[in-house]
Amino acid sequence: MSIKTAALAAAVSAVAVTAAQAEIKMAFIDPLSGPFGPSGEAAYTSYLLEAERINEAGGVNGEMIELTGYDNKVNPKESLVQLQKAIDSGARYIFQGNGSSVAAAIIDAVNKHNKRNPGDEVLFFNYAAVTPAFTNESCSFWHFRFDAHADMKMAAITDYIRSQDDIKKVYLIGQDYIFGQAVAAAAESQLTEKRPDIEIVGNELHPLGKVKDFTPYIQKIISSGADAVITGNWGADMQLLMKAAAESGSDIPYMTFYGGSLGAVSALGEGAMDLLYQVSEGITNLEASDEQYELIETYKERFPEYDYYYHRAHVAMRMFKEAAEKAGSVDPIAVAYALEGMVHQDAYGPVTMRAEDHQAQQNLYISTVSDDVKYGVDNIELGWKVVEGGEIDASVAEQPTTCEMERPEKP
Amino acid sequence: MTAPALSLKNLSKSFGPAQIINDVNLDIAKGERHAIIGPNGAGKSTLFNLISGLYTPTSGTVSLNGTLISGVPPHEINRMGLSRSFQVSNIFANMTVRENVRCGVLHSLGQGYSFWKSVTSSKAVQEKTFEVLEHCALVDKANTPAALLPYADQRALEIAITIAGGANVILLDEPTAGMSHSETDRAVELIRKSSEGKTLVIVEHDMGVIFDLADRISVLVYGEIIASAPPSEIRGDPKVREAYLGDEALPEETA
Amino acid sequence: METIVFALLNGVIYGLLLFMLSSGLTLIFSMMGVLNFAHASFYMLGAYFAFTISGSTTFWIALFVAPVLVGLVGAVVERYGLRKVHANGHVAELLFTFGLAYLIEEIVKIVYGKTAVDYRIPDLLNFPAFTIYGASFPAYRIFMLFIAIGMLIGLWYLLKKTRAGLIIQAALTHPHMVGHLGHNVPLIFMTVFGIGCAMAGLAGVIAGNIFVTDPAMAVQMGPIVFVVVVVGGIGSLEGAFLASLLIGLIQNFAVGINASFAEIFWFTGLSPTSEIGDITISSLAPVMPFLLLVLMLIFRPRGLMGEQEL
Amino acid sequence: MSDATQNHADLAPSTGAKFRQRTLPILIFVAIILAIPMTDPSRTMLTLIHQMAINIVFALAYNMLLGKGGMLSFGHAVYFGLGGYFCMHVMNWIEEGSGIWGSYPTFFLPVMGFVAGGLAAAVIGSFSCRRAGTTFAMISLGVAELVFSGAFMFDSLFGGEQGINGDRMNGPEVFGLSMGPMQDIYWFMAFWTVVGIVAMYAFTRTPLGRLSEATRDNPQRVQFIGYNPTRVRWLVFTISGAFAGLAGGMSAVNYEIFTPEALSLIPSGFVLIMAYVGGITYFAGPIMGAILLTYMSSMMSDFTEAWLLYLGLMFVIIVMYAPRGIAGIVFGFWDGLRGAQSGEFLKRTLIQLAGCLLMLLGLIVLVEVSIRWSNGWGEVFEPYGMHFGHDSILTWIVIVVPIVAGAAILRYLGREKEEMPA
Repeated sequence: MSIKTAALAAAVSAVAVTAAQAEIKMAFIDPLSGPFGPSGEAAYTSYLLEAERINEAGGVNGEMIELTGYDNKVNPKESLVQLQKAIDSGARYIFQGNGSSVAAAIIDAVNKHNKRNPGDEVLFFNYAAVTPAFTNESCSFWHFRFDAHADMKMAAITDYIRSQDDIKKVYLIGQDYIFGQAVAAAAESQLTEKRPDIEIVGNELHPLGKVKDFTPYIQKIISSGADAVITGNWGADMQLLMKAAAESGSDIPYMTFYGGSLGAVSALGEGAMDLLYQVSEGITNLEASDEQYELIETYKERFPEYDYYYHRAHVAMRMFKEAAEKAGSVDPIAVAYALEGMVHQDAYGPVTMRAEDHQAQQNLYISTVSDDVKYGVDNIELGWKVVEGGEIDASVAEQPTTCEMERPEKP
Repeated sequence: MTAPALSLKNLSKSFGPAQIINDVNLDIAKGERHAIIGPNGAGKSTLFNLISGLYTPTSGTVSLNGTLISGVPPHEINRMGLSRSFQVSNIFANMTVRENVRCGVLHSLGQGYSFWKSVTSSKAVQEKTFEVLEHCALVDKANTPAALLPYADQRALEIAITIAGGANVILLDEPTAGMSHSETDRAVELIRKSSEGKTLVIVEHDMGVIFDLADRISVLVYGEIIASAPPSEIRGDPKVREAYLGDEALPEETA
Repeated sequence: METIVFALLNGVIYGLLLFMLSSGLTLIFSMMGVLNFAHASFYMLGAYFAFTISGSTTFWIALFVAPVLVGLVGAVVERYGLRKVHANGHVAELLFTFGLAYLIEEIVKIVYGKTAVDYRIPDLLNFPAFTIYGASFPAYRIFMLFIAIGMLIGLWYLLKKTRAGLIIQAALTHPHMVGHLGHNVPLIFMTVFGIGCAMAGLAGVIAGNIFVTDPAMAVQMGPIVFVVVVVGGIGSLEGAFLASLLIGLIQNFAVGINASFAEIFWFTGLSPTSEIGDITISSLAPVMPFLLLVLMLIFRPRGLMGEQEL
Repeated sequence: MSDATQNHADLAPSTGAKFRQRTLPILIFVAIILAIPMTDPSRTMLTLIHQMAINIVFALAYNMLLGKGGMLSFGHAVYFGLGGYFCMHVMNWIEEGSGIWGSYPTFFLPVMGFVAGGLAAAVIGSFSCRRAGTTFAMISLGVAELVFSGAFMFDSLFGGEQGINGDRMNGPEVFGLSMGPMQDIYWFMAFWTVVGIVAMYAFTRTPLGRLSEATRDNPQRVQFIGYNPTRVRWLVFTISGAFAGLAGGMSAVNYEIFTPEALSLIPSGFVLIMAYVGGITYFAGPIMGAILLTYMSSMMSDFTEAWLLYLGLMFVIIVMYAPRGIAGIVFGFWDGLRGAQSGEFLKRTLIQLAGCLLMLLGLIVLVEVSIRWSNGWGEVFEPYGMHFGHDSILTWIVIVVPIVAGAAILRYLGREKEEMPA
C-alpha cells in the first residue's frame, strides 16, 4: 500500500502545484474506498497522469487542468451529493465510470442542472458505465461515452464464439443491476441470433458487491455442464469470482468484459491461460508506437500497484483537449459540439465520437492470458494477448442507436 | 342479590414446582374494607398480582363485580374499575407530581390515546387532577419532580395515582411500609377518606393500621387463607394466633 | 444431488462459523445482559490481526496469537469502557458497544486502509481436498470445519468440566447469586467478555482469508449474528448452535435452488415474467436469515430454545 | 392543606413562563430561518442547510422513539426511506399527470411521505413493538436488514441499485415557487422544518405524548392506570415513523433520487448518533445534534479523513461521560452560571474545559499523524505552519504531554468533587 500511495501522492502534488494557475476544474467521481475502491483508484491514477502530462505540455489552450477526486462509494445518491459539491466548487467536467446505476443518476442530475442553470452547464464524460440505454433511449447531449457499450462488447464476444464450435452450453452470471441485466439480455439475444444451437444452461444474477464467497455459484456452474461462462462482473465481484473458480478447480473458459480487473489474473494464476478471456479497447501487449510504450512504462513506474488498464481514460482526456482546442474555448457547450463527430487517431486505431448518440466507436480486442507477453499484469509474468481472430473492427461492433438527441443552441 | 365486588374461586398459582397460592376462595362485598395479613412470603403480593392481572392463575378464577377477569390484561381490568398500588414506590420518577396524577386521570376522562389535542386542553382533566392533588395534600408539591419527593409523599403520590382513575375497587400493597408514626397516621386518614364508598383491599404489616381500618381481615399463610373474619374475631382466633400472631404478638414491622 | 452435497458442506461450515460468533455473544449476553453490538468488530479484528501476524511470521502462529490478542482487547474494553456505563443500564451499554463498532471500523481503516487486504490461506492448505461432481473441495474448508468443531468441544469442556465453567453456568442462571459465593464478579465479567471476543476473533482468523478481509466485514456479519441469537432463543447456547446451523444451511441451500416463485406457486397462475413470479429462491438467499427472524418473532417469540418470551 | 382560593390554573406554568419556554425558542428559530436568505448564502451553504433541515426533522422523529419513548431502534431509516420512496413515485405520477396526481403540488410531497412512513411503521410496529429494551433494538436491526435486502428484489418499487429518480419541477406551483432553483427549495425546507418541529413539540404535550414518557419510565405502572403499554409503544412508533417519512419526503424533493441505501443501517446509525449526541432528554437536543453532525459530516470530511473516527470518539465519550448530550452540557452550563455559586462553577468548568482541550489536542495530533503515516503518501501533518513528522520526538511529546496533563487535571477535579460534601 505504501508504495502505491507514495506515487499517488506525488501525482497529487504535481497536479496541485499547477493549481495556482488552474482554470479548468474537473471532477472525478468514483469509488475510492470499499470493495470497488481499487477500480476507481486505477482509473483515477490514469486521469491524474494524463492531466499532468497535458499540463506539462502547456495545458489546454494555455489553461491548466485541475482534477479532484470525489469518493461516491458506488452509491447513486452519494454521487449526487458529491456531484453537487464538485459543481459548487466550480467543476464543469465530470468523469465517472464505475457503476451504471451511478452513471444513470449523474446523467439525470446533469440534465436537470443544465436545464435549471443555463450558462452554468456541466458535461459528463463516462468512461466505463456501459449500459446501452445511455446512448440510446436515454441519451443526452451532456453525456459522452468513451467505452464501448455492453451490446457492442457482447457483439465482439459473440462474434468470437461464433467460430468456436466446441462451445455448446453457455452459463451467464452477472451482477444484479441494470448493467448486469443488460449484459444477460444482450448475451441471450445475440447468441440466439449468431449461434442458435447453443443452449444457455444458467442465467444467474447476484447482488452487486455483496457476495464474499462465490464457491456455491461456481459449484452450480460446474454441475450445469457449461462449456463457457459469460460474465460482465467487474471490481471485487470479478476478482472473487475468479478466486472461487480457481479454488474449485474449474476449467471452463470465462468470456468476460472485465477480466482485466485488478487481481483476477493473479487469482487464477497459470490456470488463467486460455481460460480467461476479456474484451477491451486495447491491451498493453498490442503492437503500438514507442510513445504508447513509454506511457505504459511511466504509468507502471508511477503506480506499481496497478496496471495500465484504463486506456480510455487517456483517450477521453486527449479528446477533450483536442475538442477544446478545436472550439478555441473550454465552455462545455462549445466543447460538446466540437466533440461530436470528432475522430481521434489513437494508439490502437481511430476513435470516432458518433454525433447522433455521443458513443465512441473504436476497435475491440478479444484477448486471453498468456505467459509469452511484453507486459505482465498484477505484478506477475502473465499478461494479456490477443487471440486469433480476436481483432474486432469498430464497424463490426458498431450498433444502431435509437437516440433522439435534444441539442441546446450552438454558441 | 348483587355480585360481590371481588370474588376469588379456587384460585391457585404455581411457578414451576412452587405452589405460591393454593386454592384460595374469597368474596369481598361492595363497600367493604378488607385487609389481607400474613407472614412474609405468604403470597400476599402474588395474590395482588393475580387479582390485578399481572399474573394469570394456574387454575381458578377471579371475578370483578360478577365479571370474570382472570386472563384479562391488566390495563383492561383497570378500566373495569380496579386499581392498585405497589409495595415499592412505582411512580413516574421523571415527571412532576401533577403530571403523575394527570396520567392517572387521563383514561377515566375519556382521553384515550389521543394525540390530536393538548393534554391541557381538557378542563375536566385539569380539575380532576387538582381535586386528586388536593385530596392527597400534594398541591404544594404539584410541580416538584416525583423523584425528589420525600418518602412519605411518594407513598401518598402512589395512592393518588391509584385513586386518580376513580376505580371503585382499590388494592393497596403495604401503603404505610417504612413510615414513621405521624406519617402513618396521615396515610391512614388518607386511605380512609379515599376509600369512602369504595371497596378497599389492603395488604399491611402494621396491625394498628389493619385493626383501625378493616371491616374484615383474611389471614394468608403459605398460600392458603386460614381465616377470614371481622377484626374482633381474628384477634381471638386460635388458628391465627398459632400460625401468625403467636410468635410476634403484635408485629410492628420496621423498614 | 450435487446441489444437496455442496449446500450441506458449505452450509455446515458457514453455520459453525456463525456459531463461533453467536456463542460468544450469547455467553456475554446471558451473563452480563450486555448485547455486544461490536461483537462482529472483534471478528474483524481477528482477521486483521491474523493478517499482520501471518505476514511477519506464519499463519499457524497467527491462529493462536490473534484470538488471544482480540480477547485482551475485549477485556480492556470491558474493564475501562463497559464497566463505566454499566450503571446507566443495558441500553447505555448497547449504545456504548454501538459506538465502539464505529470506532473499531475507523481505526481499522486508518491502520490497514479502506480497501481489502491480501490475507491469503496458508500454502500448506492450499490444495483441493477431494473432487466431487467435477468440482474440487478446498482443503482449507475442511480445516475450518475441524477448527470449528474443536472450538465447540473446547467450549463444552470449559463449561461442563472446569470450575470456571461451573461458575459461569451458575452466573448464567442466577446472575445475582454468584456475588454471594464470594467470587469476584467484575473479574468474571471481564473474563467472559474477553473469551467471547476471543472466539469471535478466532472465527475472523479462519474466515478472513476465504472471504474478504476488509473494513466492511463487521457490518456484513453483525446483523446475521444478532439474528442467530434471537432465532436460537436469547441466552441459550444450544439454541444458538441450532440456529447457526439452520441459517448456514438455509442460506447455502437457497443459493443452489434456481426455481422461481412462478414455478413453485404455479397453481396460483403467477406469471413467470411478473416481478414476484420472477424472484428465484437463490436470489432470496441474503434475505433468508431476516425473514426467518420475523417469522420466528410472529409465531414463536421465545426462539428455538429460549426459556422465556423475549 | 391548600387554601380554598387556590385552583387548578395556578398549578400550570404561568403564561410568561410558557412563552419563554415554548413560544420564544420557536420564534427565534423562525427569525433565523427568515434571516438566512438575506445573507445571500452560497450554493454550498444552501446544500448544507437543506441537509440540516432534513436531518433535524429525522432526528426529532427518531427521538420521539428513543428519548420520549425509550425505544432504541437501529432501523429507523426504513420509515425515512419508505416515505421518501413513496414520494419519488408520487413525483413521477405528478410528472405523468395521471389521475388526480397531475394537480398535486410537489411542495406538499412530504405529506405523502408522512402517510407512507406512518403506514409502514404501523404494519411493522404491530409485531416489533410487542417487546421493549434491547430485544426491540435487535428486532429493529433485523427488520431493517430484511427491508433493505428485500428492496433489491422489487425493482419497480425500489428501482434496484440505481434507485428511483424524478423531477420536482412538475405539478402546480404553490406560493410562487417553481421548485427548481435551490432558493425555492430553501423555502420548501424552511416550511416543512418548522411544521415538523412545531408538530413534534405539540405531540409531547398531548395525552399520548405524556403516556409515551410514562411508558418509557414505568411500563408496569402504565398498565394500572388503564393503558396498554404495547399499544402506546405502537402508536408512538407509528407517529415517529410518519415523521421520519416526512423527512424522507423532504429528502426526496431535495435530491430527486432515492436508492435502497437510504433504507440501510448506515443512515439508521447516523440518526441514532445525531439524536444521542445532541441529547435525547431534551426536545432541542436532536436539533442541536442534527445541525452539528450534518456540519461535521459535510465540512470536517474536507479537513480530515478521520472525521468518522472523531465522530465515533465523540459518541463513545458522550455515552460514557455525558449521557445527556450536548444539550445537557449547554443547559447544565447555563444553570450553573445562574446558580448560587456561579463563580466557583465557572472556575471548575474552565479548568475542566482546559483539561478536555489538552487531551483533545494530543489526540488530534496523534490521529492526524498516524493517518498520514498509514496512508504512506509521504504527507506530513502541518497545522499552522508547524511540522509533525511521525518519526520526530517532538511530535510524540506534543501527543503524550497534553493527553497526560489533561487526564491528570480531569482526574484531580473528579476526586475533588467526590470529596466535596454532598
